[in-house]
Formats: sequence, C-alpha cells, structure tokens
Amino acid sequence: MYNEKVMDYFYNPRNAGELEDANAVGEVGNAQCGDIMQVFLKIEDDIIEDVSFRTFGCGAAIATSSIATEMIKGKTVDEALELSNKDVIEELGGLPPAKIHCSVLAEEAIKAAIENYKEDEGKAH
Amino acid sequence: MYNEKVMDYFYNPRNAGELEDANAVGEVGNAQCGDIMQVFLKIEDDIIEDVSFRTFGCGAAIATSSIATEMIKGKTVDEALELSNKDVIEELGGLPPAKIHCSVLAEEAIKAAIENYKEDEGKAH
Amino acid sequence: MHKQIYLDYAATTYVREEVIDAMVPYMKEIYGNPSSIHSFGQKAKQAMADAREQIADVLRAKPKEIYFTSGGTESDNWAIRGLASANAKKGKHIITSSIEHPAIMNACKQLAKQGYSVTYLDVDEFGTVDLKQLEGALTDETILVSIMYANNEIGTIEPIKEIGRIVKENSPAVFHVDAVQAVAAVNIDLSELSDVDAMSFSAHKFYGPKGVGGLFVRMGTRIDPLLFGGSQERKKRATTENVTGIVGAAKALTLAAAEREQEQKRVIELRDHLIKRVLGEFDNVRLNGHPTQRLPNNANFSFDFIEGEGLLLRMDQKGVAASTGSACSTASLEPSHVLLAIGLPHETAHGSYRITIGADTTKEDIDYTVDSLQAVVTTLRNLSPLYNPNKKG
Amino acid sequence: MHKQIYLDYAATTYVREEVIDAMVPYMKEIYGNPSSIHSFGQKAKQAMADAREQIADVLRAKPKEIYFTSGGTESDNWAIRGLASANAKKGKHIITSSIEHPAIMNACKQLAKQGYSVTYLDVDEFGTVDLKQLEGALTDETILVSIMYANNEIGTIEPIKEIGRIVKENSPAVFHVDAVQAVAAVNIDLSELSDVDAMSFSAHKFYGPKGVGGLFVRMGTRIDPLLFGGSQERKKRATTENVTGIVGAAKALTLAAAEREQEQKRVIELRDHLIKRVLGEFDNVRLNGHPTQRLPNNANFSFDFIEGEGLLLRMDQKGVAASTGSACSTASLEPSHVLLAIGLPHETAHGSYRITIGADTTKEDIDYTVDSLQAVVTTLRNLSPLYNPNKKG
Ligand SMILES: Cc1ncc(COP(=O)(O)O)c(C=O)c1O
Ligand SMILES: Cc1ncc(COP(=O)(O)O)c(C=O)c1O
Repeated sequence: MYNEKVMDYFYNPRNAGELEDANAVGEVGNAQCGDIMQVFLKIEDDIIEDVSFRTFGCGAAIATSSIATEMIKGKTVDEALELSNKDVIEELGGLPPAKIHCSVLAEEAIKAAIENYKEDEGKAH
Repeated sequence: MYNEKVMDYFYNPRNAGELEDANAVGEVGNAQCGDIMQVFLKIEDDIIEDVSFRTFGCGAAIATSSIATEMIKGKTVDEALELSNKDVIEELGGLPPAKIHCSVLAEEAIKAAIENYKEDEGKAH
Repeated sequence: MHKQIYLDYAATTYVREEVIDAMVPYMKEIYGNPSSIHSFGQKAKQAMADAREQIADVLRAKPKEIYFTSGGTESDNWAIRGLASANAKKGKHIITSSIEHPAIMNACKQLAKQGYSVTYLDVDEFGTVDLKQLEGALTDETILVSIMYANNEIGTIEPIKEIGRIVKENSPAVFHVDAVQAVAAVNIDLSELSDVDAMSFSAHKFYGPKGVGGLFVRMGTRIDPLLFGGSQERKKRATTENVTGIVGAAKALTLAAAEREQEQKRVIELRDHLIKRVLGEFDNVRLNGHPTQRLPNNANFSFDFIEGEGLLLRMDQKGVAASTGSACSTASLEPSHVLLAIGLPHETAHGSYRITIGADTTKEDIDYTVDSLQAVVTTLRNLSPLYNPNKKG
Repeated sequence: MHKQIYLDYAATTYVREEVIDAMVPYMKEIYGNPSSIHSFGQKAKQAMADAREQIADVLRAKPKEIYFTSGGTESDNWAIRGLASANAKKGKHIITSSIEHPAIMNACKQLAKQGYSVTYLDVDEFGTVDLKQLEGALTDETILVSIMYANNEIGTIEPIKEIGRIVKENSPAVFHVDAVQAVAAVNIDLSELSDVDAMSFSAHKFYGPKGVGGLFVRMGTRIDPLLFGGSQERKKRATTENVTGIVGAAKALTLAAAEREQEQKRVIELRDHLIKRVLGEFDNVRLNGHPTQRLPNNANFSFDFIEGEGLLLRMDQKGVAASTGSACSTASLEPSHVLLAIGLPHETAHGSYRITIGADTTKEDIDYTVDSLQAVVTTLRNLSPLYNPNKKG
C-alpha cells in the first residue's frame, strides 16, 4: 500500500515526541476526523533550530509529519512557511490517492506553530 | 437426466419401424413442435395383435412411444384406449418434469390410430 | 523475518487441504457444463446435486432451498433486491439494522433511491438490535426485514429466533438473515428457525474457496433473479455453475460441521485467554461487542489515544495480521459505522483492532500477539498528542 | 466402456494443468483478503494487480479497464444494466441482435420491462448482423448497442469493427461486445477496436476456472455497479475478490495467447476435415453459420428428419460429447433462437448438432465422430416418420 520510504518514516519516525525547550507549538486536526498533529519548534534568530512532532493518525499521517519536520529543520521561518503538502508527498516518493489528504496536516501544523510564534513575538515586543 | 429404463427404451426401442400389415395408423404432433409419432396397429377380433411406431422427437418421446406400444400389445382396443400418459410414465419409472409433455404423444397417437380404425370399420359395414 | 501469524479469519480463510483435494478432480476430469445433457455434463450436475444436499443437510434445509452464488455480497444483494421486488406489490417498506455489512447497507440504499423506504434499527452498546424499535417499526407495508446473524466487526450474535417471531407476528414481511460470519462457526438449524425465509453464506469464511457462496430461500418464498440468462439454478440464477467452487464449499462446510463442537471449544478458550490478557494488562482499552453473545473467534478492542491503521501496520511488521475499523483503512474517512452505532466516540472508534482466531491459531500465537501489542501500543501512544502518560483514562 | 471424446469446448473446458498449478498457492499460502492492509492482504492484492495487467496486455487494454466478475453472464448483465442506467438520462433506446446469448437477451428483456425500448437486429442466413438495419435503427436516443463478437451456437464472427464505426457515426451510444466465445480463440486488439467501449469474457471458455470472468470498460465510459457492498474493483464491483480464480484466468489467457497462432491452425484443420467429411458423406445435412467468418473450433450441422436430443444422447452412448440447439434440451420447448433467426425451418432447427473442438481433440477423434454419426443418424432416421429412404431431400 505504502512505498518503502513512507513505511520507513512510519516505523522509524524522525523527530518524534515533545520538544522540551520549544518556543512555538502548533496543533491541527481533531480526533473525530482521525487525525491530529502537534508540532514543536525551537526558533532562534528566525531559524528553526529544532523541531519535533506528535501525531494521532494513520501511517501516512505519521510519515508525513515526520518527514516534514526534517524538511524544515535548519530552515528560516519564511522558508518553512513555504512548505506545501505537495513537497512533502514528493519527498516521500508518493502516497496512495486516498491518503493525500493526510499530507495537508503537516503543512498546516507547521503554519499554525509559526503563526503562534509570531503572535507571541508580537506580544513580546 | 433420464433413468436407466428410459435410456434402455431409447437406445433399444421395442417395436420400432413401420408395420407392413397394419390395418390402423395414427399420427400426431408436428415437426414444428419437435415431436411427431406414428403408430401402426394390426387389430384382429378387437385385439391388438401387433403394433409398431416411428417417432421424431427427443429421448423421452422415443422411449414413451416404444413402451406404450408394448403396453397395448395383446390388449383389446378398449383396453388400449384407456392407456394414459400417467400409466406410461409410471411404467418407465418416471420422467424429468420438463419431459412429461412428451408422454402425451403416445397416448394420443394410439387413440388416433384406433379412431381411424373404427372409422374404417364403420365404413366397411 | 518474523513468524507470520494470521489472525484475520473473519476477513477470509485459506482453503483447507481436504477441500483443495476435493476440488481438483472437477477442474481436471469432471469438468463438463452441468447444463449439458451428455455424460460429462451429467456427472458435473450430479456433483452439484450432491453438494447442494450436503449443504442443506448441515443447515437442516431442503436441497431445493439452496441456491449457489458468487459469494456473500451477491447473496445479500440478491436477497435484498430479489425479495423486495418479488413483494413490491404488497408494500415498499424495508427494515434492517444500522450495523449490517455494506453488502446489505448499500443494496438497501440503492432501493431507497428507487422509492422504497428503509428503516435502520439502532443497536445497544453491545451491538444487539433494538427489539422494541423493531416491533414498532413493522407495519402492514413492511415487505422485508434483513438482520445479520452475527456482526463481522464486533462479533455480536443477534437474537435471530426472537427477531423472526416479532417480524412474523407484526407484519407480512419476509425475513432475510446475513449469516456470512455465522455459517460453519455456529450451529444454525433452519428447520428450527422457521421464521427465517432466506439466509446468505460465503465459502471463503469457512476454509472454502473465494468466489462462491449461497442463498437459502425457503420453499414458498418468492424471489426475483438478480442474474438473467440461461436457466441454471432452477431459473433463479443464470451462469455456468462454478462446479469446482460449489464442491469445495460443500466439502468445507461438511468438515466444519463435523468438527464444530470441538473446534468451537478450542477457539473460545483462546479468545477468552486473549480477552483476559488484554483487558488485564492494558489501560484505556475496551472490548467491543457483546460479552457473551459473540462469535467464538472474535475479539475486538479499542485502544484509546491511538489510530487503528498505525496499530495494524506495526503489528503486521511484527508478523501479526489482524484488522481495524479505523477510517484510514476504509477509504471513506469515516470510522466503522458499526463502532459508531454501538456509541463509541469517534476517537475511540479510530483505535479499534479486531483479532479473529482460526484453525491454525495457537496459545503461543495469542501470547506473542499480546506481547507485541504491549510494545506497539506504547510506541504509538508515546507518539500521540492525545496521550498523557501521567493521566490515566 | 468406449473412448470418451469431449467435443463441447464451447460449453466449457477443463482447467489446464499449468493453470491449476498457478492457482493452488492462492488457496494455501497467499490467501489473504486483498482489501486487508496487512502483508497477507497486500500479497493477494499484488497477485490480482499482476493478473489484471496480464489480461490487459493480451487484450491490448489498460489494467484499469479490466474488472473481474463471476463469469460471462454477470459481465453481460452488468454491461447491459450498468451502461444503460449510467446513460439513461440521454435516452432509453438499446440495440442488440436476435442471436445474442440469453445473458444479453434476458438482461435486455428486463430493461424492456422498465421502460427501455429494445431493437433486436436481424441476421442473414449465415448469422451476420444486418448492418443496414443497424444504421437505420440508430438514433440520438440510442444509448447502448450490444453485439456479440462470435456466436456460441453457430460460430459466426460479427464484423465488430464495422459495427463500432456505424454505431459511433450515427449515435451517441456506447458499444458493448459479448466476446465470451471469442476471447483467447481469436486475436482481439482493443487498442485497435477503439469503438468498443465494453467487452465481456469468461475464463471457463479458455481452460481457466469456472465462476470467474471479466468486463473490459474503456476509460471514460460510465457504468453503474451491479453488485453493491464494499469498495472492491474501484467501487464498481463489491465482494471479496476471487483471487485464486483471477490468477487462474490470467494464466489461462496468457497461455492461450502465446499458443494461439499454432493452435488455431491445428484446430481449423481438424474442423475443416470434419466439415468436409460430414458434408461429403451425408445427405440432407447443412452447415449452420458463416462459411469463412466463423470460430476456428466450431462446426454446427443440421441433420434433417431427426431431433437433436436423441442424436446427442446416442452419440454420447458412443462416447462423443457434443451439443444441440434442439428444443428438448433447452427446457423451453422452442428450438434455438439462433437457428430460427438464421431462417432454419423448425424441423431443421430441431436436428442441429454442434461440435466444438479443443486442445485434446485429434484427427482420430474427428474420424471416430463422423463414423459414429453415420450409424446414429441412420438409426434415428429409420425411426423417424419424416424420413423416406427412397426419396432423398
Ligand atoms: C456479514 C458479512 N456479510 C457479507 C459479506 C460479503 O461476503 P463476500 O465478501 O463473500 O462477498 C461479508 C464478508 O466480506 C460479511 O462478513
Ligand atoms: C456468447 C456467450 N455469452 C455469455 C455466456 C455466459 O457465460 P457464463 O456461463 O460464464 O456466465 C456464454 C457461455 O455460456 C456465451 O457463450
């Protein structure tokens, strides 16, 4: 059903868990739909220094969450905002048609986290 | 499909062919329906001394024709008139439901032959 | 590579060695078309007649009441459409339950588009059909009631005899039973279940071949055909008969019936051991389905905070093949309608895991499965934003 | 006991040894349900995908255009009903021929009861569809034309390419072809037959298993399902897939395609030898069907003055199994609608005998058959009130 790369990211998720020193958190989805993703960012000087995730969802949801965190690590906030679900699917080498929707989760969670960060930044100033 | 007795009468029909010295002939059915039977009777002193048949029709038609001729041989004309298709089927040990109609042929052909005979007798007197 | 443990016998079974052996001659030697009147055809016809008799014997029905089909779905579709249209003059109301297999559900939905009205009965938390609601729903216009014998996901066995009695006392309806999960697994006596007018079964659920099933239609019950063509199956179901499959189905059912008592005992023991371990060793888990009125081989759990597909795949990686009612595995994005019908919240429904035991299952398999579940559930919960290890549900 | 000679390959075939060997692993080891996402299921799914590709390759179609069914009848019924209802908004007119298989005929008759109008095209004395009549019958309301590739009784091959062109030039109709007798026997290239939108086939006609067939549905052609339930076959045909049968069908078709050229030549030689002997040695006999545009393995004769069932049974007693279009063998009491459609008088239609040659047939078999026919035809003619040995027809 899934290709090997998806399976690898599902079985061995990179950046899984809660980041202790995160300064930005985003959460999207809801349990009713069967998909929730939390993303934790540690942003310093506009650079995403560290990132982690927690996901409630199917294999595709977990794999896309994981690879998306890898894809934004070390990037600037603006670069991270540009990450689309298409990029994520491409990086994974494709997803079954019924699973395309899962890849939106990661994109949205990252955007939510960065938005929260910017709001907090705004408040701090 | 057919029981052994039917098959036997079909493969080895008794009284098949045209009776040279018949004094009564009956023919019923038509080729369009797929069933024709001719019965040849040699009647003497009201007794059916000899009998034969020719049939165009399926296995059941041939078997019922044949056994019917056996059943009336040596009988009086009145006894022969009483032969019903039920008797024929019983004597054969049964026919498939779709073939019951075939057994009517023999009964009708015998009746037709005897009727013809009686008419001729009537004329002769 | 790990040991491969198949625990998805409700999805399908392998074909038993004895059944394969019984089938092969019908591919090689006795291969005639049963409609042919020559000896090759007549031998095939006889084999089919014998198979029909064997199946009728096991179900305590008459051979003439057994019609062969291509499986459970065709039997179900045929029953719903064929019984409804044969009785459409009497009314247009159909009753079924909200936990039926899609083969019933979607057939009913099709009829709803064609002017029939369909009542979907509720079930209680254990998946048992609401009998009071049934009684209230039956009218003089009700022509068909279809209730499954046992549910394929949660294993609940419905009170078929009682349902039949209520149907017949309160309506002129014919009563169809989807027994695809029950035939062979439990003892069904159609001479005793006299209110059941039609019943579906499928051979690949009891170690017979895929692609062959049947519909029992009680004498005197009118049903229109679903497949039109030649005059096979007493003009009720056209197509060259799958003689090989039919012989296999009969052999499989005969074997199952002979071994049922003993095998049932063995399977129930394994299942109860499984249930006991899972309920004893896990937090935030529930057993779905009825505690006692359930299929001998079915255990269906919901593990809170995690999603079923991930659970299934990680268990598969460990060599254990089972099933889930999770949305993600169904292509519909909705979790199982059965789990929602018994009142599970969505998030719990998403985390369901169905284990169904079969002929090759051992106690070691069950123990390995529970041990593996320990690891997998922990991993997935740690990944889950819903899980707080300090706060126990 | 005599030698047993099977000459009824158009009715059904045995399953080839290589096909059985290909199927057995899918009963024993790779038995998962293709809808299951665990490894057992995925392996079965892969096998099905491979089979679909193999069949598509032989027919020069795309794998996505091949749907599996339970046989020719289901494919035909599905095509007629599914294509008609998916296009019902555009019109309600259907065209077919008067020599179609009952699976098409009776499906059309069902639709006629539901408000569709059906035109049955005439055929000429050889069984070829009247193309002028077709052209005249097509209107803007015509939504479906269904014509068989080759007739199962008399073997006539229809001008499918020409028919397709006429259909598309004169109407918006979709074009379905019942190719149950033709697939494997003749070379069908669906990439070239671009006007064919749907096509039925059945595995038991080409040394595959009974109970499995398929429907080709060209990309972009809309069709409603016949079986409702799970989301198998891209939601077009519910039921647990008959993986074993599907693998067998693909294997059988692949083998047939590889051997076709050589086998066709061999079979045509045998058939022509048979036809030459029968027409040369018998009085009052005719060959039914087209003299050249006919299936390689089909010879259909009418012997005047005798009835087909008797002929068939007596030949069977001599060890030769063939077929007849006689009324008595059909339970309907009407002789074959095909023989009547080509203009045979009833009494001639009753005496038809179809010999279809196959993989095991030898020249000796053919000669034994003709010799036996000599004896049997003589016996039955002598029994027949229609026969006058002195007066030759
Ligand atoms: C209760 C129930 N009904 C119907 C079916 C459909 O059977 P089949 O897959 O043989 O079409 C199944 C299994 O798939 C089932 O479990
Ligand atoms: C031309 C034709 N169409 C349809 C069918 C029906 O196929 P099946 O018997 O596999 O349902 C047959 C054979 O029986 C046939 O010869």
